[in-house]
Amino acid sequence: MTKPDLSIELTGMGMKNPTILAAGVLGTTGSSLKRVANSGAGAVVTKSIGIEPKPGHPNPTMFKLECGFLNAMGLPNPSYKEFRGELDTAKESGVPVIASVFGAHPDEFSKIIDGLDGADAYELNVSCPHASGYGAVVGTDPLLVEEITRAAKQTANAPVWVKLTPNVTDIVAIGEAAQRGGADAVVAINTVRSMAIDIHSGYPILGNLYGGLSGPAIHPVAVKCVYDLYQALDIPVIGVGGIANYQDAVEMMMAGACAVQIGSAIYDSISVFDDVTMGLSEYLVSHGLVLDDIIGLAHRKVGL
Amino acid sequence: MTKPDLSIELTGMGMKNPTILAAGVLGTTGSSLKRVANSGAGAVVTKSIGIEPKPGHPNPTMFKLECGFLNAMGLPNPSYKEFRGELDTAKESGVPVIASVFGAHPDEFSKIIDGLDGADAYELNVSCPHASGYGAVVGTDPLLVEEITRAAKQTANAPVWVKLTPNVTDIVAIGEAAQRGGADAVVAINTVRSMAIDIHSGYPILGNLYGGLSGPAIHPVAVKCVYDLYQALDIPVIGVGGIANYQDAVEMMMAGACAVQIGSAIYDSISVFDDVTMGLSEYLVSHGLVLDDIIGLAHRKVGL
Amino acid sequence: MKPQNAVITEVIHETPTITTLKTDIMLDAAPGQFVMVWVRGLDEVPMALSQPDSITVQRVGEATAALSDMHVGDSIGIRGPFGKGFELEGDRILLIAGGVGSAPLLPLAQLAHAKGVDITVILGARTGDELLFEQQFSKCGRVSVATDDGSKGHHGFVTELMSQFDLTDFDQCYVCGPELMMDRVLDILHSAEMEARSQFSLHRYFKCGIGVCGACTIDPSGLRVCKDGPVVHGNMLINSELGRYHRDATGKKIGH
Amino acid sequence: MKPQNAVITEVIHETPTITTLKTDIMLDAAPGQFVMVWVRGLDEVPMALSQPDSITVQRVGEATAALSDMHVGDSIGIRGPFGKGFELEGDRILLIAGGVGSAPLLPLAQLAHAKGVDITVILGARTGDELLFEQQFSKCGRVSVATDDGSKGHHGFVTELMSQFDLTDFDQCYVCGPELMMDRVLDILHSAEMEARSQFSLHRYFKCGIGVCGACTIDPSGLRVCKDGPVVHGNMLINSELGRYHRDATGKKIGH
Ligand SMILES: Cc1cc2nc3c(=O)[nH]c(=O)nc-3n(C[C@H](O)[C@H](O)[C@H](O)COP(=O)(O)OP(=O)(O)OC[C@H]3O[C@@H](n4cnc5c(N)ncnc54)[C@H](O)[C@@H]3O)c2cc1C
Ligand SMILES: Cc1cc2nc3c(=O)[nH]c(=O)nc-3n(C[C@H](O)[C@H](O)[C@H](O)COP(=O)(O)OP(=O)(O)OC[C@H]3O[C@@H](n4cnc5c(N)ncnc54)[C@H](O)[C@@H]3O)c2cc1C
Ligand SMILES: Cc1cc2nc3c(=O)[nH]c(=O)nc-3n(C[C@H](O)[C@H](O)[C@H](O)COP(=O)(O)O)c2cc1C
Ligand SMILES: Cc1cc2nc3c(=O)[nH]c(=O)nc-3n(C[C@H](O)[C@H](O)[C@H](O)COP(=O)(O)O)c2cc1C
Ligand code: FES
Ligand code: FES
Repeated sequence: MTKPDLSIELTGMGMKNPTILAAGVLGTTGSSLKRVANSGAGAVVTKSIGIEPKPGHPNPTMFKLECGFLNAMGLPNPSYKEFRGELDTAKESGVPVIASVFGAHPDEFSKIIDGLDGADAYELNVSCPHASGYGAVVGTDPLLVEEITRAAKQTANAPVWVKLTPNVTDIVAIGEAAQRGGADAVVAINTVRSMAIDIHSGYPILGNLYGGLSGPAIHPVAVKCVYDLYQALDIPVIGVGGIANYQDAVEMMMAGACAVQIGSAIYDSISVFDDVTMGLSEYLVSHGLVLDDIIGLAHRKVGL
Repeated sequence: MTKPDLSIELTGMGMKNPTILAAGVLGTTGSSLKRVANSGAGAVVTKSIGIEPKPGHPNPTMFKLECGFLNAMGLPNPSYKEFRGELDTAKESGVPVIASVFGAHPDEFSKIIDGLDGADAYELNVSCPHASGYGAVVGTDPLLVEEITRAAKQTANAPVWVKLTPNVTDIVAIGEAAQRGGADAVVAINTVRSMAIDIHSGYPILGNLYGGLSGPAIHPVAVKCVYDLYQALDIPVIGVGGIANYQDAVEMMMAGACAVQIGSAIYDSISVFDDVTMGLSEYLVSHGLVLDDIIGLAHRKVGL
Repeated sequence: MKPQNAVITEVIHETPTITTLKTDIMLDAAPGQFVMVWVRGLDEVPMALSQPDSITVQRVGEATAALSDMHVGDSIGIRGPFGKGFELEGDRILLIAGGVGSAPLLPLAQLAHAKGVDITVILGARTGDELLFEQQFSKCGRVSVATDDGSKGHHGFVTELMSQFDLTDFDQCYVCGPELMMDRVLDILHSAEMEARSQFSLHRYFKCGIGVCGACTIDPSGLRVCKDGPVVHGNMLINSELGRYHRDATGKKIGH
Repeated sequence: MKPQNAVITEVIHETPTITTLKTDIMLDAAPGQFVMVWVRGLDEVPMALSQPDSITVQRVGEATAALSDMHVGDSIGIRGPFGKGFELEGDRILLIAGGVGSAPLLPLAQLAHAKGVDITVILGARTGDELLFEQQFSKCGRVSVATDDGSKGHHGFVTELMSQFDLTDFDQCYVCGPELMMDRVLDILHSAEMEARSQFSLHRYFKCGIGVCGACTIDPSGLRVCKDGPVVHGNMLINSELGRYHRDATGKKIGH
């Protein structure tokens, strides 16, 4: 039983395996990103970085639900100027470091990318469901997404990924806009707009009142989005949403993802990247397959 | 400890308690609806009925996931002509029977409502996420929703509810369209567009390839939709999505629902209506509240 | 639950139209419980477990044809076990099986036999070749056979064989077969005041298989065959739709 | 988990700035574990459990002021217990507490006392009135007191009292207090080669409290104070950011 090769080339970037730390999870500091890289992630995405320091929304900012997690961090970040050093530290890990970037308009994205040069790729966060003026407010407008992507591509010396929100009538239209703007890949999905209320008092629990759902609850939603994007787009799709084990990763890849991001599942263990990679490896060996065989397999089955 | 009065008047319709059987769940036959009514539901909604007989999508049409259920029934129904008798049987239960109706355009809705006269209310299904030409395809277009609602109101001799899909960028815009069209209430939410793939073979599991997510996974999504609709609309909002116990019901009402529908939780037990009603009753007594105190409470807390 | 993957390890051609598929998964099920069998890319249909690792399929349409034509190494998806199976009650029991209705009754006979229960089986089929599990039932108790064409055993229906017994001698009577056969058996048991001491495994059109969609409910009780059944006591079926009509995939009533 | 509702059953004014809130919920927590305390409509902040049903709050800003002003019958939301608490090791232990740092150490002292462990406590505060849990600690072991202003016990810092002991006599040393105090204690323990036999309860800015968001990680290990801590062995802190900087809510480094 030879170990199958799980290394991939993603938008020109080499990775030892197709698991990636998702944006905003353990991505506040360089040393935290390094730790996750050392636990087996094939690449890591930083928390989303903006133009000015932001403390984020008031606590509570995140808690666990029965089937997932609700969060409204509010894009806390120390600004790209302060984050510069964290990025350099993260790069010491040896795995690709993707800088997640958010802004209100194309110029902001360009400025931040410029300030964070040296990242192995840039992920444009046009999809955070709970930050006014940013994220999904931007990411539901195809024209703006196209413009932002184009601006980012002009500035960036590295691939540009666009992270999409599922909170739209037609995610494919937004994915197509990103592709038209020159995106090297799309990432789907960010969290699903949600809310929880404390029944003892009537107060919404999150400091921001509402937020985004992540974890197992949204996995089937993410699979559908990835399936549709794979069908419609020519650029790679990176799958994210509720992946907690190799089975979830295989499913996401069969839907069309060429790599997967993992966020909330870190709650269970930081070793999730290693666990998924090993499980994937055993799955491929036992089925006599290579990674490329399973990427988009569901489309080929249905086409048969 | 006196038992609080849980009876409500909803769009002019008296109900002994605020729990309602959701559309498409145990709503195929009159005797099944009667059985649910006898188990404690304050009202029951029929399965969505159309103009022509439809067998629905091929099996598998529904299965349980870790955190909910995925279904793509495909609106199976024997046509309004055949269903007429089932409606009459259901009405023997003594609780209000709401006829759920789907169609491709305003005339179809009118024709079906006309054929199913005698229902205590009509629920327009403009929100099923997996039936081509029907449901959400219709329900994502505010103008069409307004037109359909208006046509339904002109035909119906009973209140008209409009059931909304969460698979839109802005559910409030659709809710407002329904209100403009004369809807007596909106119902939120229908299932969330989702998909699951069999990792042993690569086949999408549902016969229809994709479908709608229901159950606990979507509860926080539904709470957010209800919260937003309550804030924006003048007509009542009926909450549905992942309600499995009285806590879920209280949360939904605090978000703004004046009544709740329960679907998937019937999987655990048909006694869920009684359980929720009793739990709600005890909750109100122990907090010294009446039903009206909790409806929309989250908005008042935030406004404080 | 998502379907489990079940790989076929043995194919047994029981009769010209009936095939048993043994798989590599062993389910902890009560006799009479069923699984939803997914023929990928085609359909998913309910099937009784004829053994903890087996289903026994009669070729009637597309899905059952695909199953009947499967080979060792092919695989299917399995959800389940689901529903309420047979309850073994008493020391002396009668089993009445018609055609592929033997499938859910075989594990019941084997369980009862292991517990030392006295077992009588009335086994019917269209023709001698189509008798299912005659040998296996013989190992558990007395078997009386009836065939429509008289090619083996009694020439006629299983209902005619019932008159050979004092039905009230049996503690419990278990029935599975074509709807009209079950309806006639119910009539006879009713006359003998045995309806409450009988258990019928019913068939209706299943969609979800887990008691949610409502496709399989019967009149006038609203019982869900997939969840409250498929095994139902005879007294629950008196004056029901049994033998009169069922509903198709649209929910429309179809007369028998 | 969503916040549990905790109703305040008793309010104890421990010192002019520190208040204990006893609640109606009893948590099964190890000494040193913390909860996220939600002051509804305002903020949610981490607090050690000073007893299984209590938190002990020092008034420093808005949330702690609101907590300090609460009355019996008021309620708060509680998530937890979270994190890694103290591990009780050895027969002879030293506790070093500064200010409200006594809160997580009290249940440890009580647990150790119940197990017959020999306990020495060095208790420090700004001034005599602010000494927290002196009486309770006294019931568990010897207590040496230091105050910054000399109003009670030794005039000076707890670190100065450490020289009165042969630190290597202790099997384990447990520390909680202001960052700079803990940093100096770590230096002293390091010199005595006791860093691996010491446990520090750290403070960092918490958002999620459950190890996901990354707000509370420390350099250079990337340890999450909320999940891998708050209690961390001293050897993990040598050459760390402790005493040099921490990060604020934006993630920006703030020097000490
Ligand atoms: C609880 C239960 C247990 C069963 N156990 C067995 C068994 O052990 N062995 C066996 O051979 N058969 C069994 N059946 C019947 C079997 O499910 C049908 O023969 C099969 O579904 C036919 O599918 P098809 O595609 O081959 O036929 P089709 O041509 O699709 O249909 C032929 C007939 O089969 C029935 N049928 C089709 N689809 C379904 C469905 N989803 N649910 C229920 N009935 C359906 C209908 O009456 C239909 O008219 C059982 C049925 C039920 C409800
Ligand atoms: C694991 C842990 C256990 C703690 N146990 C106790 C305890 O038992 N008793 C006690 O009185 N205090 C304890 N604290 C400190 C307590 O959390 C802060 O004093 C409190 O958050 C201040 O909030 P505020 O709104 O009153 O002050 P603010 O004016 O908001 O802030 C004052 C300072 O408090 C700190 N702070 C504010 N918010 C947070 C936060 N979300 N997370 C961490 N620190 C914050 C910051 O350093 C800030 O500069 C503990 C902290 C941690 C991390
Ligand atoms: C605590 C937390 C913070 C997040 N912050 C960001 C962020 O800054 N930028 C972003 O693009 N996505 C952010 N996300 C979304 C995740 O990257 C991911 O898209 C989502 O959580 C779904 O994946 P999961 O189910 O594996 O967590 C955050 C998610 C969580 C749980
Ligand atoms: C099996 C099934 C069938 C459904 N059929 C319909 C339908 O015919 N019409 C409709 O408006 N909604 C239909 N729904 C959606 C439900 O009415 C409800 O909106 C949704 O399931 C969320 O509620 P729940 O989480 O309580 O199930 C169906 C849901 C399920 C699970
Ligand atoms: S098949 Fe769905 S309820 Fe029985
Ligand atoms: S506070 Fe979020 S990881 Fe520690």
